[in-house]
Amino acid sequence: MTVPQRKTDIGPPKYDQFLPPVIKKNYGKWKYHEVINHGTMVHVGESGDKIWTVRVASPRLLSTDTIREHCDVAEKFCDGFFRYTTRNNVEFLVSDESKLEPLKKDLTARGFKMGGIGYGITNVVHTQGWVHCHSACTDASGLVKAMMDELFEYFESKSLPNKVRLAVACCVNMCGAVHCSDIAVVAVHTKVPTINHENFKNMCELPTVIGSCPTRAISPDPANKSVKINADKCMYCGNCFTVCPPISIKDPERDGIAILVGGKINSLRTSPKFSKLVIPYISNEPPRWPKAVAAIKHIVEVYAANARKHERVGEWIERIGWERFFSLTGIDFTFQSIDDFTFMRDTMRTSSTFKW
Amino acid sequence: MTVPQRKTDIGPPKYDQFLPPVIKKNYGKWKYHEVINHGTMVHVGESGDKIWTVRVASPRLLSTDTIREHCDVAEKFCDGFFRYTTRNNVEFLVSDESKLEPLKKDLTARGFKMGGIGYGITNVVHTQGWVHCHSACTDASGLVKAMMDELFEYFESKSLPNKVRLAVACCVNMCGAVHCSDIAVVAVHTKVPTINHENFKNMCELPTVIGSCPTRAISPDPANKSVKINADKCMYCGNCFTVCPPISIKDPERDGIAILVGGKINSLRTSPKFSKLVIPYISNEPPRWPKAVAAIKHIVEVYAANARKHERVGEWIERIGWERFFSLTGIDFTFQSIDDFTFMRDTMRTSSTFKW
Amino acid sequence: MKKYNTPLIDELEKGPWPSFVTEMKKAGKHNEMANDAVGHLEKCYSTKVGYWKHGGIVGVLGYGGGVIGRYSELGAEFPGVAHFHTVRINQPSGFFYTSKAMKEICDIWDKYGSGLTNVHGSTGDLVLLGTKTDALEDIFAEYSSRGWDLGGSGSALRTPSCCVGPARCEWSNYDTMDLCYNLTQAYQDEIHRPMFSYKFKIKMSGCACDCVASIARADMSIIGTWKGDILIDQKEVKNYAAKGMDINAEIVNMCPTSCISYDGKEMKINNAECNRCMHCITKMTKALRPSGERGATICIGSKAPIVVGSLLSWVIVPFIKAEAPYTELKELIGKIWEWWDDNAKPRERIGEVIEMKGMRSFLEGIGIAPMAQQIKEPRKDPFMFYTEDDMAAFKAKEAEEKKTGKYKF
Amino acid sequence: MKKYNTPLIDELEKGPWPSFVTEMKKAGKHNEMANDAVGHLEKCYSTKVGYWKHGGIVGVLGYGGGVIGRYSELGAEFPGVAHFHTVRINQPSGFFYTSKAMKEICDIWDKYGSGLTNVHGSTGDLVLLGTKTDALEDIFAEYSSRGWDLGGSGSALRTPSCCVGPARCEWSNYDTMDLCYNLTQAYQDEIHRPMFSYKFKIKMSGCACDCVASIARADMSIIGTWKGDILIDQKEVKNYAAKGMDINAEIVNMCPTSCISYDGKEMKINNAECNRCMHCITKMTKALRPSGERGATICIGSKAPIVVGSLLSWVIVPFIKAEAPYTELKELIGKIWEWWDDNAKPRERIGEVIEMKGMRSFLEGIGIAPMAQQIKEPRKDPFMFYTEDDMAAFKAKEAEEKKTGKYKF
Ligand code: SRM
Ligand code: SRM
Ligand code: SRM
Ligand code: SRM
Ligand code: SF4
Ligand code: SF4
Ligand code: SF4
Ligand code: SF4
Ligand code: SF4
Ligand code: SF4
Ligand code: SF4
Ligand code: SF4
Repeated sequence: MTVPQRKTDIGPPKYDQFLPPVIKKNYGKWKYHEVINHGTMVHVGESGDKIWTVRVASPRLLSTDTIREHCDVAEKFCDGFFRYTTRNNVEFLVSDESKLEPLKKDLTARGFKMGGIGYGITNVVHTQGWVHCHSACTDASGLVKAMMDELFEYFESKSLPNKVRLAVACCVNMCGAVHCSDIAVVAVHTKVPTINHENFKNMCELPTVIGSCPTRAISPDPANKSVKINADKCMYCGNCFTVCPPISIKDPERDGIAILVGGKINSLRTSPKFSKLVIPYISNEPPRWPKAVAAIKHIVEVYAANARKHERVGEWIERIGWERFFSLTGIDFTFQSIDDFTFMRDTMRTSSTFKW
Repeated sequence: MTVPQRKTDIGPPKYDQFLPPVIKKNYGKWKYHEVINHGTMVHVGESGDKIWTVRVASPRLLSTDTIREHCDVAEKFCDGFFRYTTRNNVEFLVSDESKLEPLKKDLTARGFKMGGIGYGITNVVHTQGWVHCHSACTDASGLVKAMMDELFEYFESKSLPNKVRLAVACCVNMCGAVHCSDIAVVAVHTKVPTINHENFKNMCELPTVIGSCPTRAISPDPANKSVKINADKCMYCGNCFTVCPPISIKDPERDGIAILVGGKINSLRTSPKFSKLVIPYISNEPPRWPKAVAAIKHIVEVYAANARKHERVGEWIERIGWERFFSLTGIDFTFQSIDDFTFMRDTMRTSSTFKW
Repeated sequence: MKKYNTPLIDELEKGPWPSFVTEMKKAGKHNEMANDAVGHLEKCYSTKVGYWKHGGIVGVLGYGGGVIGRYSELGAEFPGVAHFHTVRINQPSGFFYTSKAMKEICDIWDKYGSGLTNVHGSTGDLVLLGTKTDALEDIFAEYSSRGWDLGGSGSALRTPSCCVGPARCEWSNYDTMDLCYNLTQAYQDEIHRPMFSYKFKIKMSGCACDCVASIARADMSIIGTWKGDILIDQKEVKNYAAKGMDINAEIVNMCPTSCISYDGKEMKINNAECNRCMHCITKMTKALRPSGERGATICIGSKAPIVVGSLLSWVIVPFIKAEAPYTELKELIGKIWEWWDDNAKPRERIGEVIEMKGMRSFLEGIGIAPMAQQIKEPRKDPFMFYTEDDMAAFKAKEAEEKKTGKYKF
Repeated sequence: MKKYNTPLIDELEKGPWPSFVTEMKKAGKHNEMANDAVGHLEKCYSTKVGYWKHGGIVGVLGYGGGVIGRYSELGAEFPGVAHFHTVRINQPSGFFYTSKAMKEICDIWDKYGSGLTNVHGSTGDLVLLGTKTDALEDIFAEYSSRGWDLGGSGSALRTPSCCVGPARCEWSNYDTMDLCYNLTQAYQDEIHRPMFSYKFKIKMSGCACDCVASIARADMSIIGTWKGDILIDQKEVKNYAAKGMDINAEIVNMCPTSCISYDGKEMKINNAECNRCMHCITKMTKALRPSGERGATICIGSKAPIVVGSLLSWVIVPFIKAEAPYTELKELIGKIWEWWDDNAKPRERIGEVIEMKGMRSFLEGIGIAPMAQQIKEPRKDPFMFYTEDDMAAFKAKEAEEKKTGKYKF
C-alpha cells in the first residue's frame, strides 16, 4: 500500500472552492433574511438572489456513513455544496426555490431532523466525555442526547422568548462556551484528590503541580518527594490531576453535575454574561440523567412562561433579580451559590433592595 | 481648682432630653415633609403638627464662640433646641410658623448661610488635613472652603438634577464616605517612600509593616534589620508610613490630588456605587486649589446640563457610558483610570458595544 | 498672644462659605493653643507639608481610647500645639442638643482646650480639637460628671451613629435613635477598652436613603425596611401631577423593578415585585408610604480602601425585627464579634476577614442560613466546597425524590 | 467482530434527537476500533467512570501538534481502543465543504481510523476520533497530499475559526472567512510547532452577534463593527408594525442606549449615542442596516475557568480596519505574542498574564494608548502607579495651563 507524498504547512484549503455559485456572486452583499420556520430560512441578496438554508440536527459525533449521507443529500439538491455550523448542525443551501420542498421531504424520509433556527433551542455545544477524554467526569454526548430528546419540541417547532443556548462540559476545563451559556451543565468532582507518591517523582513537575491549583491548596511534601493537599482549601477542580497522572480524583458515586444559568455571548442589548451556579449537585445518572434533564426542562419552562420577548435567560433573571429566579423555579438556594472563590466581594448584595 | 468626681462607662446622655416637645409628641409619627427652599423644609405629623427646619452651613471646624452663637439662636427661636446633621450642618427647628421668618432674618443678620436641603450641594464630608492629622497629604478644610465658595449657589438657591454629595479626604485612609461620593477629592502621594533603617528596628513591627502593603511591595531587609520596598510594585498608598513612623512618603512638590466621581450611598433606583477615578493628578495648590476647584465645578455643570431629573451623577454616567462622560467633560483618559489594582478583570469592557 | 502673619490662609477667609480659618482665628483671639494652631497651619500652607507626628498613646485612666494623641514636630516654634490631642465626646443620638448642654460643653472646652472643635467627626463624635496631656483627666472628670462620656478610638467599637430617623423623618422603619443609644450603652466596655483586632463601626439608618452612610462607612450597617405594601393616596397622586410632576418620567420609568404603572389617573404598584428602593416614596412622600411589618436589613463589612480596596457592606440578614430590648440583634452582634475574634489577624477589619475566610465560613460561624437575598448573583466558576454534610443532604434529597417521584431542585 | 451487549447506552438510541450511539454502532458494524469504542463506552456507563489515560505525546514528523494521544486503561479488554488518538484536521473557513472533498475525507478516515468523527470540535477542527500511532504518518500523507493540513494542539496557536460572515449573512462588517484563512496560512509555523507558553486561540465574528463565541472562547476575539449611521427604511418599519411587531416594546425599550424613538409612524435613531449592539438591526433586518466605515474591535484574553476563573475578552483596540493584506492586524498580533512570550510563565494564558502584570504594562508593551472605550468603568481605589513620564506630562500640562489661562482636565 503506497501513500502519497506528504506536504507540510499548507493550511486548510481555501474556502472559496467550497462556496456555491450563488454565494460567490452575493458574497458580502446579502441584504436581509427571513426565518421561515425553525428548520428553514432564506437570505436575500442586494441582487435579488435568494438562498434557502435548511438546518439539520447532528449529534456531532458522526460516523463516516452519516457524513456520506450528508454528501448524498447535498449532491442531490445542492450541487454538492453544504456546510456545518458553529454549533455543529448541518446546513443544506439551495438557491432554487423549487428544490426546497423536495429537499425537506428527502431529509424527512432519511430520518434527519430539521430545526434550530430562530428563537428556540439549537444544538448543544459539548465536549468529549467518556467517548474520548481522560479528564471526563461524566459523558457529554449522552447528556446532550438525553437533554435534546426532552427539549426536542424547542428545536423543531416550539418557540421561546429568544434563543436558549445549552452547553455541556464533562469537567471544569469546560471545552466549550459553557461559561457563557443560557443553561450549562458542568460535571464536578466533590472529593479531595489522592496522590500516588511513588509515581509522583517520575511523572510530575513540582512547580507545575503547585501552580495548577486555583486555591493554593497544594504544597511540597519533601518527605515523600511529592506534594500534599490541604483539604480545607481544595475545591476539587481536578486541575492537579490534569497536569499530573499520579493524582486521582474520580469517584463514581460522588462525581456529579452542576447547573449554571444566565450566560450569554452576544452583545445585543446587554453585554456578554457568565453563567451562574444555581444547582450545585445532582448525582451522575447515566444513561439518561433524569434529574438533570428535568431540572433543565423546568428552567426552560419557567423562562418561557415569564420572560419578555427577546429577553435571553440571563437578561430575564437580571430584570427580575436572582432571588426571584430562585423563588420562581423553586430551586433551593445553597451555600455553593455564594461565591467564595475569587469574586465574593462583587457578587454579594450591597443594598437592602431585594425582593421577598 | 477642683474638678468634679469622674464617672465611667456612662455613655452619652439619652437623646430624649434633647428633643423639642413637638418631636416628642410626633416621634415616629411624621407623615410627610415639603421642601420650601434650599434653606427650609417643613415636616407634618399625623397629628397635623408641623415642624420647620432651617439648615445652616457650618465649616464643621467650629470655635466655641460660634457654637455659643448657635445656642443663642436656638434659645431665641427654638426654646433652646437644635441639632447638627450627619453632614455637619446646623439645623434650627421651630414648631411655630410665626417664628420662621424672624429666625431666618436673625440668621441672615448674623451672617449665617442657609441652604443644603433638596437637590443641590450640601456640606462636604471631610477630614482633618493639616489642621490635625499626621497622615495628611493636603489640607481638607481648605479644599472644602475653596470648593464651596465656588459652588455656593448650589447650596443656597440653584438646583441640580438631584443631590450632589462631595467629599474630601486628605489621604487614602479616606476618613469619610469619599469612596461613595458623587464627586470626591483624595489627596495622593506619587513617590515611593523612603525608610530610615536606623529607627525601623525600634519603632516598627516587621509583620505589621509587611502586612500593611496592599500591593505586597514590602519585604524584609535582614541586612538592615528593616524592610525594603519594591519600587515597581509600590502604589504610594502611604499605609506603611501610617503604621511605621520611620517610613516617610510626603513630598510637597509631588503630592497632589485625584478626583473620583459617580459614587452614591443610598439604594434609590440603583444600588450604592463606588466613586471612580477620572482625574489622576492635580498639583497640590494651597491656599485655593484653583484647578481642582475648576475641575469639580466643570463636572457639576456638565452633569447639570446633561442628567435627567432625579439622576445622581453615577446614574447619569452609567446611562450614557463612561466613554461619553470623558468625551462630554473633555477630561483626558489616562492609564491611571484603568484598574490594575484588584479588579481589572471586572472593570475592563468585554463587548464591542461602546460609543465613539 | 503672638500675632502670626497669615497671608495664605487669609485667602480662605474670603468668599461666601463659612470659613474655618475665621473660626480658628476667633478662638485664637482668646486661646494660645488656637492661636498657635493658626500659625502652624499657615506654615503648612507655605511649605505644603504637614508637621504632625504619628500619634502617641495618651488617654484617661481605665480607658484605652477616646483620645487621639497628637504632637507637632514644630513644638518649639508653636508651643501651643506641641501637644494637641483630640478628645472624642460621644454624641447623643441624632446630634440633638439643648443650648444649655452645649454651652456647658463649650465652657469646659474653653477651660482646658483650644476652644476648637469638630461638630462632628465623621464617625459621629463631637470632636474637641487640641489639648495637652495633663489636662486629659480633668477634662474627662468635668464631662463625665455632667453626663458625657468619651467615644471610641483604636481597635475598639467605635461610637455608633444614626440618622435622625423617627425624630424628624416620616420614613424610619425602626427607632434609629433608640437603637443607637441602646447599643452604645450596652457596649460601653467594647467602646472604652480596645480588645478587637481592629476598629468596628455600627451605623443605623431608618431606610434605604441611608442618611448616615452606613452601607459605606460601617462594619455593621443596620438599614430600615419593611414587609408590606406601599399605600397609595390617589388624591395626592393627582396633586403631584397637577403641580407638574411628570409621573411617568420621574417615577414609573425610574422604578428599578418596573412595578409601577400610571395611566394618567391612577397609580398602581405591583408590591410583590417592589424591591423597596424608596425612590417613588421619597419623590411622592405625600402620596406613598410603606405599610406592614417593620424592621431592618443587616449588612456587614464596609470600609475605606486600605488594605484590600474599599468595600460596601454585604447583606447577611435580609430582615430582622429591631425592637427594644433588641435581644436578637445583640445576640447576632455577639456572634459576629466572636467569629471575628476567632479569625482575624491584627488590623483586619471584619469585611477583610470574611473575604479571606469566605462568606460561608462566616455565615456558618454565626448561624445564618444561605439566602438568595444575600447575593447580587451566584458564583460563576464551578469551584466550590462540598462538605460531607452537604453531600449527605444532596443524597438524602435524591433518595426522597426517588420515593415520591417528584424532584425538588 | 465482537458483539457487545450494551443495555445502558442502548437507552440513548431512543428518542427524537439523533443518537451518537447509533453513529458509533453504525461505524462499529464495519470497523473494529469503533466497535470496541462501543463496548468501552458501555463499560464507562456501567461503572460511571472513564478509562482513558492521560494523553501521551504522539504526532507526525516535524509537527508538535495536531494529534491528541489517547490510550485506554482497558486496552486488553478493548484492543480496538488501546490506542485511540484523535487527529485534528484544520477546517475550511465557515465550515463549507463540497461532497467531493468530504467523501475523500471519509474514505481516508475509514481506511486508517475508527470511522468516527466530530464535525466539528469546539475549537473548530474537523476531529477524527480514534486511530493508532503507526497510522499517523500515513494519515497525514493522505490528507496533506489532498490539500488538508492538521490543526493546532498543545501550547500553540490553535486552529483559528470564524462565523459564516459575508458568505451568508447580511451583517458582516469584515470578511471573516478571508481573514480566518489568511491568518491560518500566515501562522502555519505557530500552529504546527508549539512554542508558546500555552494555547492561543483566535476567533472571528462579523458582528456583535458573535456567532463563533469569540468573546468567551478566544484569547483574541475579532468582532466586526462599524462607524456610521444606521440607515432606516421607513417603509419596512411600517411593514414590521403591520405584521404585528410592537416596535416600542421590542425595539425602542430594549435599546440599551435609549437612542431610538418611534411615534407609531416614523423611527428615528440618535446615531451618536448608539453603541452598535445590533439588537434593533437583527430584529428588523429588512428595515435597518449599518453604514459607513467598517472594521473590527479587538478583544483579548477570554478562556475557561482554570486557573484563575473564567475570563471574557477585554477590549484593547476599539476599531481597526480589517482588510487584506491585514498588515496592521498582523503587526498587532506579533506584538501581542512578543509581550506574552516575554512575560508568561509556562501554562499561563495571555489573559492571566495581563491580569498579573496589569493592563497598562500590556498596552504599553504593545504600543496602544489608553482609551475610555477599553473600560466598563474606571478604577475605584486611588492606588495607582505614576511613572516619571506621567508626572512630567501632568506638570507640563499645568505649566501650559498657567500660560494660556485655560484648564485642560
Ligand atoms: C449558522 C450560525 C453561524 C455559523 O457560522 O455557523 C449562525 C447564524 C445566524 N445567526 Fe447566530 N449563528 C450561529 C451561532 C450563534 C452563536 C454562537 C453560539 O451559540 O455558540 C451566537 C451567540 C449565542 C449567545 O449569545 O449566547 C449567536 C447569536 C445570534 C444572535 C443573538 C440573539 C440574541 O438576541 O441574543 C442573532 C440575532 C437574532 O437571532 O436575532 C443571531 C443571528 C444569526 C443569523 C440570523 C444571522 C444571519 O443573518 O444570517 C443567522 C441565523 C440565525 C439562527 O440560526 O437563528 N445569532 N449565533 C450559527 C448557528 C449555530 C447553530 O447551529 O444553531
Ligand atoms: C438631615 C439628614 C439626616 C441626619 O440625620 O442628619 C438628612 C435628612 C433628609 N434626608 Fe437624607 N439626610 C442627610 C444625609 C443624607 C445622606 C448621607 C450623606 O450624604 O453622607 C444621604 C446619602 C447620600 C447618597 O446617596 O450618596 C442622604 C440621602 C437622601 C436621599 C436620596 C437622594 C437620591 O435620590 O439619591 C433622600 C431622598 C430625597 O432626597 O428625595 C433623602 C431625604 C432626606 C429627607 C427628605 C428625609 C425626611 O423626610 O426628613 C431629609 C431632608 C432632605 C434634605 O436635606 O434634602 N436623603 N441623605 C442628613 C442631612 C445632611 C446635610 O446636612 O445635608
Ligand atoms: C477624626 C476623623 C476624621 C474627621 O475629620 O472627622 C478621623 C481621623 C483619623 N482617622 Fe479615620 N477618622 C474619622 C473617621 C473615619 C472614617 C469615617 C467613618 O467612621 O464614618 C473612616 C472610613 C470608614 C472606615 O472605618 O473604614 C476612617 C478611616 C480611617 C482609616 C482606614 C481604616 C481602614 O480600615 O481602611 C485609618 C487608618 C488607621 O486606622 O490606621 C484612619 C485613621 C485615622 C487617624 C487616627 C490617623 C492617625 O493615626 O492620625 C486620624 C486621626 C486624626 C486626628 O488627628 O484626629 N481612619 N476614619 C474621624 C473620626 C471622628 C469621630 O470619631 O467622629
Ligand atoms: C476536542 C475538544 C472538545 C470537543 O469535544 O470539541 C477539547 C478536548 C480537550 N481539551 Fe479542550 N477541547 C476543545 C476545545 C476547548 C475549548 C473551546 C474552544 O476552543 O472554543 C476550551 C475553552 C476555551 C479555552 O481555550 O479556554 C477548552 C479548554 C480546555 C482546557 C482549559 C484551558 C484553560 O486555560 O483553562 C484544557 C486543559 C488543558 O489545556 O490542559 C483543555 C484540554 C483538553 C484536552 C486536551 C484534555 C486532555 O488532556 O485530555 C481534551 C482532549 C480530549 C480528547 O481526548 O480529544 N481544554 N478546550 C475541543 C478541541 C477540538 C478542536 O480542536 O476543534
Ligand atoms: S471538558 Fe474536560 S473532560 Fe470534557 S473534553 Fe474538555 S478536558 Fe476533556
Ligand atoms: S483538585 Fe483543584 S483545588 Fe483540589 S488540590 Fe487539585 S488543583 Fe487544587
Ligand atoms: S483621611 Fe488620612 S490624613 Fe485625613 S484625617 Fe483621615 S487618616 Fe488623617
Ligand atoms: S506606600 Fe503603600 S504600596 Fe508603597 S510600599 Fe508603602 S504600603 Fe506598599
Ligand atoms: S435614612 Fe431614611 S429614615 Fe433616616 S433620616 Fe434618612 S430618609 Fe429618614
Ligand atoms: S420603592 Fe422603588 S422598587 Fe418599589 S415601587 Fe417604589 S420605585 Fe419601585
Ligand atoms: S456574527 Fe454577525 S456576521 Fe457573523 S454570522 Fe453571526 S450575525 Fe452574521
Ligand atoms: S444597535 Fe443597539 S444601541 Fe444602536 S440603536 Fe440599535 S438597539 Fe440601540
